[in-house]
Amino acid sequence: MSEKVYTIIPAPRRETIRSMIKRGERVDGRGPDQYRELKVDTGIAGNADGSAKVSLGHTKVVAGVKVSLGQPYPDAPAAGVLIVHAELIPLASPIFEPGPPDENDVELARVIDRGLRSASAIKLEDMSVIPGKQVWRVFVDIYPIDHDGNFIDASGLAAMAALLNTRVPKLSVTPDGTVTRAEEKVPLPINDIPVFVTFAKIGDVLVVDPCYEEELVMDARVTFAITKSGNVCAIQKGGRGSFTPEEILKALDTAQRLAPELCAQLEAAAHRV
Amino acid sequence: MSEKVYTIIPAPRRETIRSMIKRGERVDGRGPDQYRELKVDTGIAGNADGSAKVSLGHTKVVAGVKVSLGQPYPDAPAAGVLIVHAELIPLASPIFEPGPPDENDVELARVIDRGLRSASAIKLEDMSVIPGKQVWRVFVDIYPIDHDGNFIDASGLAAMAALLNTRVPKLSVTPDGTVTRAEEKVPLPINDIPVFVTFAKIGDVLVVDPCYEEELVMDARVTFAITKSGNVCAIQKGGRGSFTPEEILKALDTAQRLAPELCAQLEAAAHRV
Amino acid sequence: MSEKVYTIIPAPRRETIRSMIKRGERVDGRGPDQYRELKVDTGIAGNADGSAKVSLGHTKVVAGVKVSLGQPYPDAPAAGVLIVHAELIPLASPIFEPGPPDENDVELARVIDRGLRSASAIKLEDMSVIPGKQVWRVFVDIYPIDHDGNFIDASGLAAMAALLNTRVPKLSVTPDGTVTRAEEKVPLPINDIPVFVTFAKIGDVLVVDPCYEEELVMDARVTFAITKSGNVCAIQKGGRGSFTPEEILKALDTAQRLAPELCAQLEAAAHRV
Amino acid sequence: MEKANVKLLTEDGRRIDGRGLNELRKFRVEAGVLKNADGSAYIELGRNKIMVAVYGPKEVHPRHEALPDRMLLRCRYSMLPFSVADERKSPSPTRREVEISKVIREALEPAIFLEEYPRTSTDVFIEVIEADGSTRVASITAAAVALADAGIPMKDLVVGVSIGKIEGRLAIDLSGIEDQRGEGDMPIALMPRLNEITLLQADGSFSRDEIAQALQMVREAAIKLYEEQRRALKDRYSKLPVEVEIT
Amino acid sequence: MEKANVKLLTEDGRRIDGRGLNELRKFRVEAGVLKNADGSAYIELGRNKIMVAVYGPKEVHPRHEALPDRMLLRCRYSMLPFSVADERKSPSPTRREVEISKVIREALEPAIFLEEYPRTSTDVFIEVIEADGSTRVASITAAAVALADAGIPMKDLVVGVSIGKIEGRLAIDLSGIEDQRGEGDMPIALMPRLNEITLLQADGSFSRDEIAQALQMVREAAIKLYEEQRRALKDRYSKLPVEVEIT
Amino acid sequence: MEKANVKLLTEDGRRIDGRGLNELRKFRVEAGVLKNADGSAYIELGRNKIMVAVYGPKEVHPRHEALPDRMLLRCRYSMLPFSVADERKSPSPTRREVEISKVIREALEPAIFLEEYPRTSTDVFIEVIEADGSTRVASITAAAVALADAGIPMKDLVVGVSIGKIEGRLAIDLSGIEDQRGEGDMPIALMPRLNEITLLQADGSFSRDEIAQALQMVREAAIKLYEEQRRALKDRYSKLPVEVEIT
Repeated sequence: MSEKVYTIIPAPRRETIRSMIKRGERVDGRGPDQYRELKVDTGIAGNADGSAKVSLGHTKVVAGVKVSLGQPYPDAPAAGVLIVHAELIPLASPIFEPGPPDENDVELARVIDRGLRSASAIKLEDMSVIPGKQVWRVFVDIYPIDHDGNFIDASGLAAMAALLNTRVPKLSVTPDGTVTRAEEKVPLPINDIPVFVTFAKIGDVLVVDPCYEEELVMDARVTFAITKSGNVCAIQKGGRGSFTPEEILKALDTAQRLAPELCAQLEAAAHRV
Repeated sequence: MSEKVYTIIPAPRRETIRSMIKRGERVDGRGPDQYRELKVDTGIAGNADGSAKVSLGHTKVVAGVKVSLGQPYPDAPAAGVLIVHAELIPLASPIFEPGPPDENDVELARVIDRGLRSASAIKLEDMSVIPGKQVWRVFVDIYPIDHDGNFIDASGLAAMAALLNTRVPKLSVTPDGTVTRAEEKVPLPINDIPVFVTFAKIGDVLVVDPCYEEELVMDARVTFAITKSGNVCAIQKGGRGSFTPEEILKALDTAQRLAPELCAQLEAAAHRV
Repeated sequence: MSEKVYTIIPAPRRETIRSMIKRGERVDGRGPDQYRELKVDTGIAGNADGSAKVSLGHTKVVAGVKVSLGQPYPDAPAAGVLIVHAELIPLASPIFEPGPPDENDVELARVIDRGLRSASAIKLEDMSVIPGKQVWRVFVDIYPIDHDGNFIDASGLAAMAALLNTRVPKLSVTPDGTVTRAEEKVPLPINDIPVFVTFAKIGDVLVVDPCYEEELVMDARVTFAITKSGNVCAIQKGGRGSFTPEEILKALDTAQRLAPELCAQLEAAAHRV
Repeated sequence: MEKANVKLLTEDGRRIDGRGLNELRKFRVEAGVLKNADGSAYIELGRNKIMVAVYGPKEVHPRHEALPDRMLLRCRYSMLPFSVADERKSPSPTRREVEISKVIREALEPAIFLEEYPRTSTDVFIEVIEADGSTRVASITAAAVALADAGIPMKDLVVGVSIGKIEGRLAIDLSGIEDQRGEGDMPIALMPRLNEITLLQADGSFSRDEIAQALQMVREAAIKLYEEQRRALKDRYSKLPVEVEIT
Repeated sequence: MEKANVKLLTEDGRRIDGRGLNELRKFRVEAGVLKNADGSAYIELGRNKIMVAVYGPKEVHPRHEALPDRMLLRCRYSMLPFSVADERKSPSPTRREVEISKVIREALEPAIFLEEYPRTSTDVFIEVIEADGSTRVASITAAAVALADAGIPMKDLVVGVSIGKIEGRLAIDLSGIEDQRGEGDMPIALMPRLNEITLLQADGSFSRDEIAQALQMVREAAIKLYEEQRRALKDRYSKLPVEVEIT
Repeated sequence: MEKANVKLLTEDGRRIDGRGLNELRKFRVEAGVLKNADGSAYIELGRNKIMVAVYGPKEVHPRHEALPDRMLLRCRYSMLPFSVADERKSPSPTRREVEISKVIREALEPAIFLEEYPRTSTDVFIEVIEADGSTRVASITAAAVALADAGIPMKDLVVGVSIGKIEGRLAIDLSGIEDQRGEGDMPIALMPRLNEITLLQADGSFSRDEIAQALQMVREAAIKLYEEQRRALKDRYSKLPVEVEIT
């Protein structure tokens, strides 16, 4: 229930970064609205049904998808099931500790989950096999392997890339309810490709795609998940600071401007397979 | 497995209270055998099937009942199921810590459970729907919201008040085993109304319904659950001290004398609904 | 994930023991290849389906077996199920702490499990009742009660003795799948009697069946599970040190020499019932 | 919970419970309702009933969690097992409760002068007794009052309001059924005097203009709740103690 | 465990196992049966077999649990998975075991001069190897011996005896089947020389007179167990060490 | 996983994937592949893909775990939920992972000059991204490189190789299917220059001669992996940083 006490950054370094930001400069030379280079590799985990590795600068995240047949949720008997799990493992950073998921793991997974779900990224209603009895269950597991800030975006992009990479056996169901798996595999019924764009507020400046040092000195952050149509399908504010309404709307404008390029890269990576 | 180390009371205050008690006085002006004013509100939680808030002086406890259809226990296939859960949440007192139930939570729930069960407060054998398959499951959840001593009695009274307040849908079962819920709701099959009466032993004096400061200085406590007929359906001794047989019997006499009035108040509250 | 920090032995005592060992002497007067006296009592826990108490010098372990009908594992639908559980309870030694199983409990149980399983100690394939639906599930629970070193061997011997002592009801299955339990009880289908022989490496010397003080000063240990035919069915190296290939083979020779006597004692104890 | 053919909005713009789109449910806030807590508050918002206790500022336990430069704020949001409409909720914290505890804490922190009490902690305990939509924002509204009641120095109160989308229209203060069957939910918290947003979440589908409009609508509703917060705190100091009736 | 037509009492007042109402089952206590523990004891009471180890007084770990004015007593009662009559018991502590651990601790504390060893702790570990009713009171009888064996200064020993109601009559020392099918169970522990009650629980239905009678009956039975406790401790010091046979 | 009629060995001594009995799968090791870790390595062995990070030596946290005379080595081996062939693995540590973490730690410790950094700790984190048999030994091979990359002083590297029995013959470096359907598995780790065995486990059935032969065969295979370890470390220092491609 209490915040994770992150590594304290030395006060002089903190001040340096904050005054750079004030002058419109960033530690890695980017402009305030400049996203780091996104790199997407898919199919990196051969036992998964879909997988991807995403790099945002030094931040690296792997995501894998496993699908299996199972029971639907009682409140949606004719829909597939989507379960998103994320774990900030200590391999990726000295600030992550081993142990059961803490609030940061849970928040990360739930934000990605909301973005995917609100955008209907997967048409879950097309993933029912025998309504009320058997549906596809889609597990998305997200693991950072190197942490240099902005895990939310990297995780969301990796999750979406892994879903785009996923292939499931074609099924046929006889009238008496016998399910047969064909050799042939088909992609998931993808409906939209939401992407996540996060801003850090440092003093009075908003910077997109913060790196780790920027996260250490930021006052607050806000993330938008943006659909292909440009609509917002999820928002999450975090951190001990606040935003003016104008700041929110300005950040949203930038997010909407950046989203199509991120989405295009995910699509391109999917087609490279 | 070790006792919860409660807030230490300053030694002078401790001595003051103990010598008052020795003189037959109590911190809140009551006599040794005087119960605090009991206040019972029912129906306080609209999503519960039954609920109550009980005040004993400043001690406040809420209890809620949820009923649902489910499987019976294998050793009682034709009986409803009663499950009592209590949690000493930190909202109610600085001495309660967040986390999974500790020995105090477990003891509290189990004592209430034994009192209700031994008295057959609910006729569980009348709560079977399809023997061996479907029975009513009755969950009683007890949460203190302000702690000024004697949680056992307040919890037991709140649990019983919530059960008296509970309404469940009338069911009809067709010969082929289809269960239909009517709109009409009926009370639980109440068989008895056990009440709980707790004594603190402080030096050589027994006082009923101890307040928090008395609990801090007490040597031991003993609780009796008393049925409408005046029989004892549960006893629980607690604390690091001991009782003579005579003290036990004397306390029991007082408990039997006080019980009818407590029971009457529960019934009155039930009828106020 | 980190080693349990065991009681530190005072440095002078440590040196004494290590130099004794170097001279071929042991704290309890044994030779390097001498096993302590093994004592096996069976049927010590009347509610278990099989049980045994094993003493190796002051080391004492009880093991109990419970069998019940249940579902098979999906990957072995026509085989019984064997589950081994061990817990280094604090009753047995000040170095064991209460709490959920740690790596030492898990390793112990898994090594015993591997030895029993690899030797096919029980013919699990003969313990299916209705293939895919009902099989015998065999739970072996191992608890030390006094710890003077070499828990692995004592535990393995206790587990095997308890299995040899186990009796299960004879079952009959009608063609429609009704299972009836006869009054008559029969032994488990025992196929082999693996025994465990552990060595401690202290300096350059290997000693068999180490006592507690020897474990405190040892560099490494290695355990062999040996079948009746003399084959190795499990090995486990432990500890911060290493072994030369020659040391391994020398220890194995000793283990193979000692095993038949240990096995014979288990069989004798089983026949004493 | 099938998304059945329930119309959430009549043709003349009335909601299931008769409210207009811009209308809050009936609400009531009381301060100082618990004896043990250093500060406390109780809120009713429609059928929601939520109790909040604040303990602090106090020594941090365990000690190594203490922060050298500011107060450690901790927050636990939890729903009583019988507070929910459907099946009994398990008493152990769900992932939803873990996340909400975090965002509530981060919604309260901007309003507190944390640096005035370095090396201390303050705990905020929130128990939902009855839930009917928008519990996290109602919890924030009550928690801000409980913090003030505890004497924690604050820049401003914090008010939480949810806004959602039902039948394509923005609507203030979603009820349980509107949350379940509507097209989107956006819980917002703000400091009403400073007009700074301290909590912002959303799911569903919102255009840029809808978000701009939502931020405006929420502010108006927040002012009404803010007045109730202030009334509750004022009453708290005139008549001690408040005996709250959970009705 | 259906409450079948088993008669627990014959017409001439004999119980299923042939005992009279006032009769204890066969019992045996041994002290000093473990090498590592600072004190230990083993009890057989009918088919019950229970092992107790005591470690202490020793430094408290973790240190912040230490008490400035007295010894911290900790107690863990646990049943081995194969100790029970029916299905294997899961090895993780049940709610029943948690509660029994607490009441056993509170049954032992009154007999110990806790204030003689401030800032220390003593741990009592109880493992039930075979269970047949009345395990908690048998555990107390053995634990008191193990504490004495460890040299913990005590005002008196503690003896546990259960009393129950079968076919409307009070009966001493309930067996498993009597506990399950009888009409009530009242586990009691007392300090036999001081005649002070240190554990008292009950479920079932008892009148005031029955309770008075129970307290009397228990005392007589306790004296017999007390003599066995003393014999065990005496033997312990005459022939060291005791090798216990679990038979 | 039925043990179906799959022949693991052709008549001319070829294995399912075409290898000879004494042949390792294709392998690749890279050092220094992560930015945050003090040392890191990545290994591919057949289809196995494993990432290792080393943090240390550093202050021990919690402090009471520090050892006065040597470094505390901690090790966590874990499989990502999607790394396995069958159903998704639950993310919480299995008993298998707990045991493997322990034996890997004990396979690495003999190679480290632990006494050079008393009161410090070093953490080894191992994540299996794709698993196809022999993951524990492949993890050890990579972990040794990651430790060296972190500058931890070592007597020797450690190389892990599994050997197993398929169709009655000993075979090096078992794949997943060979492990499942073969007659025995013997994971071994050794310090290649010192020829000391640091990990040795087995299940299945092995004669004394087979074990002697296995220890010999493993040593030859280990030398090849050792050369790859050294190449990776050498490359690490010539071209910084290594961007690893998970292919």
